[in-house]
Amino acid sequence: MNLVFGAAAMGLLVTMALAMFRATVGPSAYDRISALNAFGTKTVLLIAVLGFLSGRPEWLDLALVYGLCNFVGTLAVLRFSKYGSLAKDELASAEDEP
Amino acid sequence: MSAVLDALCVVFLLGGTLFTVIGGIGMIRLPSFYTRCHAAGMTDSAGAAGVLLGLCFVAEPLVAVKLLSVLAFIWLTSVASTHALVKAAYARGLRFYDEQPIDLTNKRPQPGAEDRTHKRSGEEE
Amino acid sequence: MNTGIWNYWVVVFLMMAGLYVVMAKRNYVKKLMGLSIFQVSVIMLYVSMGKVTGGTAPIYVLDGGTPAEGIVYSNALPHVLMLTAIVVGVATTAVGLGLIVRVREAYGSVEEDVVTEQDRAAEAAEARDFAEAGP
Amino acid sequence: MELLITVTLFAFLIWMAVVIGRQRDLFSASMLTGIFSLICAGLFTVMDAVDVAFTEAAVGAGISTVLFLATLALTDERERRPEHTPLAAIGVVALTGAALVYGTLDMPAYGDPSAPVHTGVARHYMERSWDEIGLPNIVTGVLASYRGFDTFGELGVIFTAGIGVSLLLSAGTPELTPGAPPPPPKSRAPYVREMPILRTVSKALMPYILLFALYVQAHGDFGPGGGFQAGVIFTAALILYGLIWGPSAVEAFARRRLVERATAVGLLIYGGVGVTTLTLGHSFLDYSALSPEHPQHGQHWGIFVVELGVGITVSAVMLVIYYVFASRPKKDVSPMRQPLPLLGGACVGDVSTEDAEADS
Repeated sequence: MNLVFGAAAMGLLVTMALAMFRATVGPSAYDRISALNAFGTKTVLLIAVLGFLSGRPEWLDLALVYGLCNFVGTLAVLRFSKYGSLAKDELASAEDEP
Repeated sequence: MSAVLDALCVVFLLGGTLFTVIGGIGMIRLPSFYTRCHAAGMTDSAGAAGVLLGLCFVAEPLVAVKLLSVLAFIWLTSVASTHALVKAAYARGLRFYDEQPIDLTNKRPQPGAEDRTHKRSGEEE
Repeated sequence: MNTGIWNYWVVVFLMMAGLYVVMAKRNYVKKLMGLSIFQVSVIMLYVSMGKVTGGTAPIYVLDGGTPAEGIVYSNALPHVLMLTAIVVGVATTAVGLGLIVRVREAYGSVEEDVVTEQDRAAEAAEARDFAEAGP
Repeated sequence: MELLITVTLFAFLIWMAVVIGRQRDLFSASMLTGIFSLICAGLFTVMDAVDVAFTEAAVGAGISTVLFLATLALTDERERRPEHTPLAAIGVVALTGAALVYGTLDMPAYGDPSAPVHTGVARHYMERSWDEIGLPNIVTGVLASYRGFDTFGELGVIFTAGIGVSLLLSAGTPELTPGAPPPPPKSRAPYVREMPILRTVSKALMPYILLFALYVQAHGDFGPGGGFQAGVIFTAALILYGLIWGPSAVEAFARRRLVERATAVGLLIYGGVGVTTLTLGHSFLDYSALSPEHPQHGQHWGIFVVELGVGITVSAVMLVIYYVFASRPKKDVSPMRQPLPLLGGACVGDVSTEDAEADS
């Protein structure tokens, strides 16, 4: 069984390397964001598999945190790329919408 | 029973891993940002499902619940952020083809292809 | 030749990469990025020293309310030190970034060259004023 | 197998460090820093440091990226091309590196169980922790009890850093009188309207993330987690909210003055436990004093309260840092401003026209 987990981990590592290649070469900023997002997902999966590989799978909380923070990071990047600032306040404009 | 579960685990796990690797290759080889996003995002969901469900078959009940919640989380956030990403790129007028694609195959787009590419978000609507 | 010490070499490489960025790059934000690479290298040094071959994470495997026998755990002490260091690191990085924002507001740039140039010019002007207003 | 994974991840780490060093577009570089810390967190997991991985995941991928991006929003996004090759720096780095490598030659091998680091006080912690403290998570025991004084100092540093950032960036911004309406936004940014999916998903996830933070806070005795991690996760959730609805929406939930006071409250709780044990006739932060008949129970109570203090301070400091960065207006004085710094050559549309369309 460990062999299967190891093979899965290796496959995920290969995918991570591919995503890193995409993040390295770009060319557009959006490509990098997409690579960051994909990389985060792969890390979550890798952590889950690693838990089983080391025989102590009870710490999947870790994987959840990765997913969450990856989401926050991706959103921050997106937000920044669209408006050039984290500070713009949409509350007012959202409220006056019918 | 345990053997059946193990076999299911192997099938799902390796299938999911295969999906992610294919997605990774797609992220490298596909010609434009939107297609690459498709590769990254869609196989992401399938790959994550395969790996995490596969692990569920050999996990204790509590761990399986955690695995499923991780899966639900990924399915919500990854899909949402890919959607937002593509939308943001489209709003910024990112072309459907890069001006200089990463050329691994020596197959450049045909000279006339430039005209068919999407130029601005407003024109097609 | 001891080949088991590759982890230290990786750490040294990372540390030097961080040091190079801090020294050679002129952009303050980039310098801080180099500093965080440097910080990661130190954290890696500690954590990799705490690893024991065949060990598992330092959380007791409980067997009916008591720790199970015969399980090797990795060293918890480096983990404790580095855990706090990471959070302290991000807090101090925030101080650095705050300083950078203020520098940008005062000088209009975050490039070391521009800032130094303006400082020199200001100093020269001050010296000139002092000489003119002198005795 | 684990060794192979470790080595691969280390190789990734080196790759990313080099790429970050070479990347001149700071926006991309900060994204690469996100990947860098994700790799780090993976490495920590393989090297059995689950608690460290927890912290790194929450701090590196979430908070740190947001901070760098916030700074870039207030400064410039591109680094200038250096005028000459920094030969002096290369020389210094090469010399120092060579000296350090020479210094590692008689270090113990990776994973050596008889290395000096595993002797002395560390061995005491590993062997006696169950009898003396009785918590499954050794890291929490060492963090809050054995080295409680240490952690108290670290918390003080975090508190001080929070004050420092607050002082640096609060000055010069117009003071908002309580109750006054927020200043109207300059342009009607269509973000929320345009992205109902994002909005809905984040809204649906928020309560679960906050609940998860509380779980991490309370469950730190038994699994990876504790005050530091929980505080950061809690703030990450609030920052997520702020990214969608703007910082003032978060301030409506957690008032800025309240948060600023909370930074001190956590530290005071921590110190208060220490003073309590002092008045009970034991050493500072010796939790056994809380329950003389059952020293272990005293340890559990003390650790719980102390971790609570840690969580409050860390969370509040991170939130204060986010507030001051996000609410600082950008001063446009840069001569180096570039109209479209983000999208290499691949972008045809111009963001300013997009904004103009949205405004009209």
